[in-house]
Amino acid sequence: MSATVKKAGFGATLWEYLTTVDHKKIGILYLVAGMFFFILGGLEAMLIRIQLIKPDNDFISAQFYNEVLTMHGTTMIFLAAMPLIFALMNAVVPLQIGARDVAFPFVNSLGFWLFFFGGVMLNVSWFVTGAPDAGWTAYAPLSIFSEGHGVDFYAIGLQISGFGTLMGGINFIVTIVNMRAPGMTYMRMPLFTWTAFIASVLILFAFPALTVGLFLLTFDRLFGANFFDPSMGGNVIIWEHLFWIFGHPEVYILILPAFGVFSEVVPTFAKKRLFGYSSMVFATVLIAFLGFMVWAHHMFTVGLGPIANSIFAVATMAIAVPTGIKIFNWLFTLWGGSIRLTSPMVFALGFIPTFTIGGMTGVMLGSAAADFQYHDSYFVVAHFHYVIVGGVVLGLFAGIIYWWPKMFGTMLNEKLNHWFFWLFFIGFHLTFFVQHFLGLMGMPRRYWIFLEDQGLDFFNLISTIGAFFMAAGTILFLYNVVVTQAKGVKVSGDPWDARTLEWAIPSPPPFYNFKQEPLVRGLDPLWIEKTEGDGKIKPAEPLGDIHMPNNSFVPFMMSLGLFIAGFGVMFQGSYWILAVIGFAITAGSMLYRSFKDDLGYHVHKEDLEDEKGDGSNG
Amino acid sequence: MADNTNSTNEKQQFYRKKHKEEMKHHVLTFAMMIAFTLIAFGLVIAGVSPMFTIPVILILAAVQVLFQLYYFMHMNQEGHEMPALMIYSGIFAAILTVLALSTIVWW
Amino acid sequence: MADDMLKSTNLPQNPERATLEGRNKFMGFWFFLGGETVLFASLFGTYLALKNSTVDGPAANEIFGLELVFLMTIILLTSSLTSVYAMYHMKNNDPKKMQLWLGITVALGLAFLGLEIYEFYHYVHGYHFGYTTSAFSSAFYTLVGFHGAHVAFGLGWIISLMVRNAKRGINLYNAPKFYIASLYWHFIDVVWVFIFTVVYLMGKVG
Amino acid sequence: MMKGWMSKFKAVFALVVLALVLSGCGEPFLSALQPKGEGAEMIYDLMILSIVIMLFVFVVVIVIYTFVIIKYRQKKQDPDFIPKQTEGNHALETLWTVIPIILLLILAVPTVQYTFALADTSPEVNEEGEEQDSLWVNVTGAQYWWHFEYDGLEVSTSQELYIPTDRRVYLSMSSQDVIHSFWVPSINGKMDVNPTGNTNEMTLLAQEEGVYWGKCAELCGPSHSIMDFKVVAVSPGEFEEWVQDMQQVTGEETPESATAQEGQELFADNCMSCHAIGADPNKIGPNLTNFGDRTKLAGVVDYNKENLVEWIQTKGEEMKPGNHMMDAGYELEDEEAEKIAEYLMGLSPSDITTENAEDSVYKDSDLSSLFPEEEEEEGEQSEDEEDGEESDEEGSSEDEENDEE
Ligand code: HEA
Ligand code: HEA
Ligand code: HEC
Ligand code: CUA
Ligand SMILES: [Cu+2]
Repeated sequence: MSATVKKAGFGATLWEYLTTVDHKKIGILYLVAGMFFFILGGLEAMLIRIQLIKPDNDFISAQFYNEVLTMHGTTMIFLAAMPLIFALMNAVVPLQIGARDVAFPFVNSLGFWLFFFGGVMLNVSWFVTGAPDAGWTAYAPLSIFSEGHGVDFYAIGLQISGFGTLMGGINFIVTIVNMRAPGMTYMRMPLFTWTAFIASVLILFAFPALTVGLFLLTFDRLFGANFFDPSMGGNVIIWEHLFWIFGHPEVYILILPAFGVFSEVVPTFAKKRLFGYSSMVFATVLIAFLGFMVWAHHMFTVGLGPIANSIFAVATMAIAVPTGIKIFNWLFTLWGGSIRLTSPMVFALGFIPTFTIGGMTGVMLGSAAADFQYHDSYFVVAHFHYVIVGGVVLGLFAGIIYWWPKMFGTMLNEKLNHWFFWLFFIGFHLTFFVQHFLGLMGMPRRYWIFLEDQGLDFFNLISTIGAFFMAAGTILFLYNVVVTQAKGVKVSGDPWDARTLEWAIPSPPPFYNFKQEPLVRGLDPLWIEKTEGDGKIKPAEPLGDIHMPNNSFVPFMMSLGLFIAGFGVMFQGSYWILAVIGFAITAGSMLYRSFKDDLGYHVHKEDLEDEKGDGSNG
Repeated sequence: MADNTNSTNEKQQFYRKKHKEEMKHHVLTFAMMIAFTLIAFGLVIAGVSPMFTIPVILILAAVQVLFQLYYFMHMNQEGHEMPALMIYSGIFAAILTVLALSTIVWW
Repeated sequence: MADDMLKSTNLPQNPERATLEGRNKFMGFWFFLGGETVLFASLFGTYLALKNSTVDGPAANEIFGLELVFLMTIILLTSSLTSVYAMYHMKNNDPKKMQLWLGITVALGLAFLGLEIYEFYHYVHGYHFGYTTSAFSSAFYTLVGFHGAHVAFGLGWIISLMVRNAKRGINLYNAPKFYIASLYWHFIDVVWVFIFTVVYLMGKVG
Repeated sequence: MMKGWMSKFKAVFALVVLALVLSGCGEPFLSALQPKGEGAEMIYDLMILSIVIMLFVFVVVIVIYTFVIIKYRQKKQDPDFIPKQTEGNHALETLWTVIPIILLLILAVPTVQYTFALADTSPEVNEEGEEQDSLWVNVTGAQYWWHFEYDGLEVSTSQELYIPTDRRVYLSMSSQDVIHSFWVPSINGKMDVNPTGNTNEMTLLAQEEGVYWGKCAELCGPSHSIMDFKVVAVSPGEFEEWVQDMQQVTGEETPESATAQEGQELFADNCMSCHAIGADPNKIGPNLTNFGDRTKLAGVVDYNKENLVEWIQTKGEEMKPGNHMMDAGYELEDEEAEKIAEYLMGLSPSDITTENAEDSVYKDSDLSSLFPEEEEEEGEQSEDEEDGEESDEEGSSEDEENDEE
């Protein structure tokens, strides 16, 4: 293994990425795959909006609309937002806590490939009997009765990528618990690390419910089980519970890391320590905790009865309190600061009012009685795009732009980024603000067409126009990325004048991250060293050999095996052979892995001394 | 490794003794678990009123599980703070799930 | 460091947690078990919601026989103890005895699995209680079957560990692996305690 | 009921904020912002209250936000200025924990009250304090149409639900295939119809006559977006008349014109396996008893003969993708279809139609003729056990009994 894979040929680079276990490279893989799926989901959104540009439109058929709608939601949540969050977590968390890698580099790679193959599987459905069409929530029994294999792809594809996510989650919990550098106590962890930690815990406890739900769905559809078949005593409400026991924590899995990003960006560009650090941590934990007790607010109209509805309504509203704490803490971080309007900061500032609106409509939805009107109307669509696009997506872009130099060593063009922001932001509000009214004016969601003379035409038109602005903005961003990488102008290790540990090492960091374990002397360690020391992090250990894990192709093979097996299970009959082959590949890879000791290798002290000019902690 | 030269034998001896002690606890735990199982099965076979039996066997099960966790799985030893936290969080989520599925769905 | 990992002399008191890799495995596995708790809770919840949905098929108290379940319970509980013995010998750096006790554990596990398969066979053929008979039957087989699959996986895992390490002693590299396999085995037992209580005993009571 | 301080709140803010913004929104027969029924009005109050709270919060956030962004921008003359690194402030942090809690309590209390109020299906009480007979309708959702069966009245209809104004109508709702959701925004919030045995209950009380548009609000397949229905609210006297007229229909009546008679025969041969005329319980397809009075064909298509013939000949394939009339096996000549259409369009057993909902004639009645003595007890019984939330085993079996009648 060479420390410098520079200037390698295409084949070698490809192989490197297929086998890599380096968290930074896996971060890049997640980023690329996540962006790809984001664009795909965005294209699907454009189809939705074009179809709804005018009443009674026949741009796409009813069945196809349902497929597009389902895939838009599923793709955006599972294949775009989640992996982009994992991209940032991978790229940043080990660096922020002064670790050489994550706890399980091998599993990290496995997690990525499982997610990736799961995502590919879902999208293969377009070409085989049609995509899933029962909504991203796949409510039974519609999902049971759905013809073709669409919903099978949904169940098996999400199952595979869900395993990947679960592994990723456990990996980050262990990394953060066990691998913090000396001096990095829990209450000195940067907030992004904290939110990554809590989001991972949510993943650990929320995903199993989805796993079970998807298994039941698969068994019902493919093996004749009767969980959701009313005529055989099945009960469709079980699915709703399982889905939302997972689904509600899921939305906090998405938003918490975005909160984390803002908690890094705001202090950096206000040049001020995060206001109320410990209450921020506390609020994060509290949101996670409450997040487990509110899922039935998605089910107010199911008929659970007024007692259950009231309990869940009150619990739901309670979440506004810790979230409010966060909003005000950000505002007061800005208060008295010295604000630089860089592009990540602009995204953060765009986020605050937008998310506040989204959160407030959330609380309105939480009011159970009133939800009888809001539920399954465009009001809900507006709510969740305000929190997801206005919260998660803005957070992801803020994070991607902010850490871009750390990941790639280059700096995106600030001017283009500002243009991107304004196009996206204005487009966003055009698209979704009017949807609140559409919902209250009687437009249910998941509507292929809306009728003439119902007063819905104008706002739908506005909404579609807004979506084009968002698309234009996104295209600008992609252009920015291409141009920036083509130019490839390198930047320093700390281009933003930031505060946390990851900025103490070069951009991009050497593959072993830290030459010597850093010594952390407080919150915002780099800032402390800048203001109280010589601006360099002190090492916590003498220079020594560094133990590194080996690359491995096994994760790719294991995931590929499950991917192949999925088809066998789905099509059955003579396709069972695929299941046999697939599971054999997976099991064989696992055995290979456990029968071959993998002790990693060492980077020797002497070689490290030769490495020049990395300005790392020494 | 600094303690290579130390009186390793003595240390090993000490460990062994400690392990043996632990093992005694384990056997005792095991006996209790068997006893609990017998009681649970006994109650059901004897046909005692369900109003009484069901809560009792559930409690017996819970206690057995705590035995497993604390003794067999060593949650009583130091270094298990995080595992305990996570297991209890898991149990919390688990209880909510079971509670919901057994009350607010209809037959 | 890493080269020491394969040496099997001079082990510390808790060899499974002596290295960073070991500690990571140890933590990670416990967290995984936290997640598994929710997984099984979802299955139990589903079972409880559907346990009276027998449609035309047999109901719980018509088919369950307690003798077999009792036997299975005792076997699995005992296997928990034998795996503790294995860990005891691991900590005492006595690989032979460890392998022996692991072997016994595996044998008990196999016996359990065999009885479970026999039980299912019996239900299907004796009572026409198949997987697709009713919502109740689907829930029953899925819950108990998931547990059975865990047992089978655990057996495969322990056996491959035994084979892989048959010719070498205990060291800092494999001790964590043995240790977490035994944690897994205990967890399977924990789940079974609830299965025999909630499914079989409560099913019998009504 | 819980007016009082709530209505004071309303008095202060409603005119200012909402009359301006909201009630201009949408069409009166569809918009939740122009409530025409008891439930919708209660919910509208709750909306106003929550919007007022939210606007307050938003203003606070925006004021601070604008202030800090303007005030604390980096100064050009002093880019190296290092602000004071404040750690936090307990007083402030307590403040923004406590104030939201108070605001949420203000919202939570009426939320819980209204949640219970809306779930309440106990009988209405008249001026003398006597319990009135309740008019129960069994609502069934199906892909992609709605069926309404007036409990104990031997009247069935589909797609268009006639109700009396100023009187609560009690709905007992379920589905025969997938989950749908019954929503008439201007009268009340929505409620799912589930296929799993249980029935949900809600009430409709229209305060004004009119034809209100109803929507299916739960994704249920390709034609989910056109699973529309209407609620036709007529005055109680007119409603009574309508019911009596509907009760007369047996389906055997011979139409006047000869073509229509032929149509009737063709209909009997090809369509009766799924469609019923009269109170026949067949529920594979919509009940067509008063098809001649429909405002829309299949809920959404313009009502005219041309469309009806096309519907019959294409089995609605284009007009309502995925609908279950496509399972029908018949083959008809265009002429035959036209004959059937003529027959169907002549099915108008009552003088009470949607037009009566739009004129301003008000006929009062206490509907007592609809509740013969022996029926009364039945009705009351099923109401008594419906105030709780979960229908337990007992409740359900009784519901099923009701269904069968
Ligand atoms: C990132 C994702 C995300 C986030 C963060 C949230 C946050 C919240 N959501 Fe949202 N929600 C979704 C994603 C998200 N949601 C999605 C995807 C759906 C639809 C799923 C589907 O059906 O397809 C949904 C649906 C949904 C529903 C169901 C609606 C329905 O289908 O009928 C409800 C109901 O209660 C709800 C409530 C809330 C609440 C109370 C919050 C709270 O967390 C918000 C808290 C924040 C604030 C309140 C703002 C800041 C606070 C202050 C400034 C303090 C003072 C404030 C007050 C006193 C009010 N959401
Ligand atoms: C992370 C989550 C996420 C994100 C980011 C988005 C983003 C968007 N969403 Fe959506 N959405 C959901 C999650 C998300 N959504 C979910 C969960 C549902 C519910 C599904 C269901 O009901 O089951 C939903 C449903 C939903 C609906 C309701 C459909 C219905 O109920 O009938 C609508 C309608 O307007 C919509 C629109 C949009 C739009 C315009 C965007 C825009 O923000 C998108 C912006 C991005 C782009 C426009 C990409 C632009 C890039 C290009 C176009 C590149 C051009 C190509 C090349 C250069 C090759 N979404
Ligand atoms: C397989 C059963 C079936 C048969 C046979 C059938 N229909 Fe239908 N019909 C339906 C269903 C189901 C619908 C509801 C479609 C929808 O709205 O989704 C329907 C709807 C209709 C409607 C619109 C009803 C409304 O309330 O607006 C008319 C009119 C109609 N059918 C006429 C006919 C005629 C005429 C025939 C025979 C020539 C016929 N149907 C045969 C099942 C059937
Ligand atoms: Cu029925 Cu949507
Ligand atoms: Cu939610």
